[in-house]
Amino acid sequence: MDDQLYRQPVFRVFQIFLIIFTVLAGSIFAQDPAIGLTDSADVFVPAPPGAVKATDVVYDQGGAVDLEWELSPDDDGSLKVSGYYICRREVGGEDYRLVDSVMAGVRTFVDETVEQDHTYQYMVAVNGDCSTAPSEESNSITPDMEWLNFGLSNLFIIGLVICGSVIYFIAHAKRGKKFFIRKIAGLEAVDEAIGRATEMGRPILFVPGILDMDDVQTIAALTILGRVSRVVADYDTKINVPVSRSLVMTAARETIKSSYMAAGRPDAYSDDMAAYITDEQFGYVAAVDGMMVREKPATCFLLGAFFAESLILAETGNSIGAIQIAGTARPAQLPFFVAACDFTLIGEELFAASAYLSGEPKQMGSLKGQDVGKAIAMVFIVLGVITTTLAQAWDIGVFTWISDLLHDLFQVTS
Amino acid sequence: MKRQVALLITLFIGTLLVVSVFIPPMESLKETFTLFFDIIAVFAFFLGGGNLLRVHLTKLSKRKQDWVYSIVTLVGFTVVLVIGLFKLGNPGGIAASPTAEGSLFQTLFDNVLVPLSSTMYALLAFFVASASYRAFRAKNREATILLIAAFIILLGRTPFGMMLTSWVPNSLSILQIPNLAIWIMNSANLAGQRAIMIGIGLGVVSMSIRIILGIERTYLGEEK
Amino acid sequence: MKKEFLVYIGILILAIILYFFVTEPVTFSPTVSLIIIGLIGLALVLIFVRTIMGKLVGRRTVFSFVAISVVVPFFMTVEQPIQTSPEVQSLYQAVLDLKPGSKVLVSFDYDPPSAPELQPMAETFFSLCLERDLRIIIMGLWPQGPQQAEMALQKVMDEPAIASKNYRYGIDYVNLGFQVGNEFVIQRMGDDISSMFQTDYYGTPYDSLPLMRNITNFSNIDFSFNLSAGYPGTVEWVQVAVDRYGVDLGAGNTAVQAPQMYPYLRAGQLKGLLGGLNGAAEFEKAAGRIGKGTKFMVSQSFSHVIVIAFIIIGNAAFFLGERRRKEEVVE
Amino acid sequence: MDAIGLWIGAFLTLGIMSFLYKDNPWYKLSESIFVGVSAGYWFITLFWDSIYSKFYIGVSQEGDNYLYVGAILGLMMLMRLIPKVGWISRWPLAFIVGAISGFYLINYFSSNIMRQVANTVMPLFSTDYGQSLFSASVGTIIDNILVAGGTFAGLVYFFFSKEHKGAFGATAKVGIWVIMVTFGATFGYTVMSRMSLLIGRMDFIFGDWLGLIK
Repeated sequence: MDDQLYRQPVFRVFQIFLIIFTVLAGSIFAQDPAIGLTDSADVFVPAPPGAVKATDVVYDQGGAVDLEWELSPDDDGSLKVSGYYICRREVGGEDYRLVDSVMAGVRTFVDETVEQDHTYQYMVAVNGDCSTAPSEESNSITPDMEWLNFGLSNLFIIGLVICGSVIYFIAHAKRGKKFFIRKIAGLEAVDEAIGRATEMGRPILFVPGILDMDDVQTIAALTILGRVSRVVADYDTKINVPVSRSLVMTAARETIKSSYMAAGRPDAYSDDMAAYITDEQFGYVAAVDGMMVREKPATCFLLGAFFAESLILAETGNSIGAIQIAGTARPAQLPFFVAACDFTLIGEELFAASAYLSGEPKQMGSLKGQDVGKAIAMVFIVLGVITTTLAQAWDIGVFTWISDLLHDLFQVTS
Repeated sequence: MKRQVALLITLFIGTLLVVSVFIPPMESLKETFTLFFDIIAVFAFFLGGGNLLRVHLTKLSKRKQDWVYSIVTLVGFTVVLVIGLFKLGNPGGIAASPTAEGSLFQTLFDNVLVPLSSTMYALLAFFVASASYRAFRAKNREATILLIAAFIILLGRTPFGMMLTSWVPNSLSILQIPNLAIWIMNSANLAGQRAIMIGIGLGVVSMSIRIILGIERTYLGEEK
Repeated sequence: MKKEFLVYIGILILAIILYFFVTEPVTFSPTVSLIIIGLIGLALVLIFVRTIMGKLVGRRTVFSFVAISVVVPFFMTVEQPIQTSPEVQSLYQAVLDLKPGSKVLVSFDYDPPSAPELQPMAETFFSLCLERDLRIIIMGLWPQGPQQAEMALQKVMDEPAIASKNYRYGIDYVNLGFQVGNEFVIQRMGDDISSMFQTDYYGTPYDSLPLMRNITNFSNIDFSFNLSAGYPGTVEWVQVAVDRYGVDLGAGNTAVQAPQMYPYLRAGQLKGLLGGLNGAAEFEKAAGRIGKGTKFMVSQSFSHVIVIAFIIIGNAAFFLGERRRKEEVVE
Repeated sequence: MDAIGLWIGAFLTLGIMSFLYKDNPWYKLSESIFVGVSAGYWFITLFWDSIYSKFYIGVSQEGDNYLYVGAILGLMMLMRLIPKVGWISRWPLAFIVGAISGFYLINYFSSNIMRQVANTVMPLFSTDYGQSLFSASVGTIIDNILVAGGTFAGLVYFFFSKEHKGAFGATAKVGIWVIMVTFGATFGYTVMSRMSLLIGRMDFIFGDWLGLIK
């Protein structure tokens, strides 16, 4: 987390730097031909690169051109050639300007600084120690914009199938069809855990992770909070939701409030149930740890996006003997929850939880739909592994065809 | 009705973003929404920060338990706000970046926040130890497997791993703990990771659909 | 409440004494160190026995053991048997083979969180270079890198052996500072270093640094060393500086990252590699220098032993039929 | 100044550490400082980063007037402060949740489902797709089988709509074992890398601050 925090500006500066450099290098290049002309014996001038081919990048906003050229014969890994300059001009427009430079050995470049529906020509100049040799002019090219990205049609098809199956089963359930859903231990325990807190007269702590609303795990956590606070309202127990983002606080309050209304006890709701602490990762952890040891909650829910703090929170909760139900979709943190908590929702279970707890048929339907997705994935894995293996063993046309098809089907471009 | 509008917004925006992926002209939509989000987040802070002040002020006025510490929090909060907003003690003045080298704001960060957060982070070392002590028990088959895998990796990353199995002939070098550790890392470990990731993918897809279709609406209130 | 404040005052007094009156570094003699180790071992055995008798220890006991295992080695003079692994030895050799006056480029690509592992490597490397009259050129691809370099350099410069040689900034060593742009920077440096570093860390123009005057690009650099905690780091240096410009490169990495570098080592793209505290310690051994790496290494191994020991104890306890968690928690 | 900085740093470090023994005034003090200062710090960074650099500069200099939409949504958020029209704050909320759901639906779909399946589909007796058969060692073959089979079993474990019984239940069991190996591996891996953090802090206390170690 803190990593990203200070690296973002770095990248912003980098972009600015890039622009500055382009200009700078541009001026360098402007003089270079002059040097190239003084072609005395002691100045080595590398042989120019071969034909430059420019093609429009498909399925984009018309803002990019693909370039490809043959390396200069002198670019043979020896250090005679240090790189290539990419130059561009608008047909019928000004003369060649430097776009960017690439290292020696590179034979392709994507120019993303072009404008839609303008016609350009390119030239690639090889760069020796103190001389450059420009290539022939490239074909002229006019980048244009497509309205549909057919490069993603496989994503579209499979997406349609899986999303379709989810929606189908939701609709199916609406018509009153009942599905069997296996028991998920962590979620079965929720009622009991809340009941325990009620008996002991101790509060419940609900930590919705440390990321903002722009992370699905936080949203999943809130949907679960909705179910939990509903039960809490019925049991009339105290619930604390410390959060590390203001937006999450607002959303959490909205969620709890409506659950209390649904339970018919809006009077019992108070805004203090969800309180913002601080955005700082470990500052938040310090505060929550303090809360744990002071208020001694009987039950802790740690659901959402967690990083290094996962174990710090789980261990503290464990030390006060609270029942802990944890869940996250971050594989790196799951082991710590498994080690220190009573129940852990592993990845997918976190997102399924709210549907499971709701008990509504249509929500259950969506889970059934998910399983279809899993089935599809499994079938493709088995089929794919077998066919690719056979295809390579005895290169039988049909298997090669199938395995290639599967690969094309699941390769995601972009 | 108020809530119907909200649900419609979710439906519309959600669908729009899904569709936009397949329509190049709408590519930039994502960035736009991220920008909006950042802006909204700052506005929301007025609620969060306001709440922070409210909570501690009430604690103070009601002389609740530990009210003294509320003073500390309040002072710290306001001082930083003032320093940061008016860029006090910043060599570059109001024009400079708030975190400019040598600015009071940056000094505060280096001398107060850095030690605090790095120490909090370092507590992990203790908790890792106590957790392994308690949790790594061969309670049942699952726990045993976890224990063994963890133990091998653990040893594999220390000199002892090498010492323990240095006698193993190189023909069976895979059985030397460090190699064993590496092998676990990129075979079984990989498989587990993938299964979990695919599962998560499906979970997210199905939850997003529920939300976009307005079936999952707890976050907006369950008005029955 | 009262009691606590007495404790605080005690700590404060202790701190003041240690801060103002104990000015010399503290070290235990080997015998004392051995005795301490023995005591710790004994304590562990005791805990083991108690556990078998059904008395589980609480977390605080575990905590204190971890703390002791980390802190005590700081003051000990015992070195654990370290055998320098080939990749470390080869790095040391590579530096030895450099003629006095050769120019060494050191890139600091990490920030404070990784300092415990990488700082010792930096110190050893600097002292090694300065002992052998090599010229040092410092740079950083991470914003806080050059800062870390300054600290390491200062520390080494203060050592009498080095201080006596009174090296001068700009002639014997320079700090070019941080440059934004990741591998792009390395690529441009292959062409022209001054284009990336118009001025040094202190704002002195490139050309007015005597050392840099006749250095245009990598071809004027005799050896290059990179301390890395992630991206950009060793991978980028190998891919650009080594593969494209044939630079001789050695690297120091965090323990987490090191395993991914071995392919480069085998392919000979890296002249040597230091991985984590082990690497730092081995490097110090090779260079015949007791630095923090060795100390920290002992701390780390100690704490690892403790963790492993407690896992074993925990399981022993379990197999002797302790099942419920309540006894384990809060003593 | 440095000395003061050191003492402050040490004071706070020890304050946080003291929590390991038990909650106490020193920790409470450090904690409240931490919360207050960091909350302020984050708001300031957010403010200059988003409102000033992105919004103000964007609108006033680049003339990106569409940014006002974001501002309006933000203001709607603030309506919560006025109970009468508080309900309107649900709209920006709905906007965010909708946007995030839509965005992540595709995002996770391609990166988590498609890509992972594609990576798992590879010939068992070879190191990689498109290589000649038996180009791999026995070890790799076992690995390939393990990865493919393990992924499969793991997925079986996650099935919700089928009781874990019989052959299916057995596969699910294997699945959870694979997942447990993953967890064990991750845990073991991190235990080791965490210690150096503590070493760093202790070095600060005994080295930088007290100067007891050289």
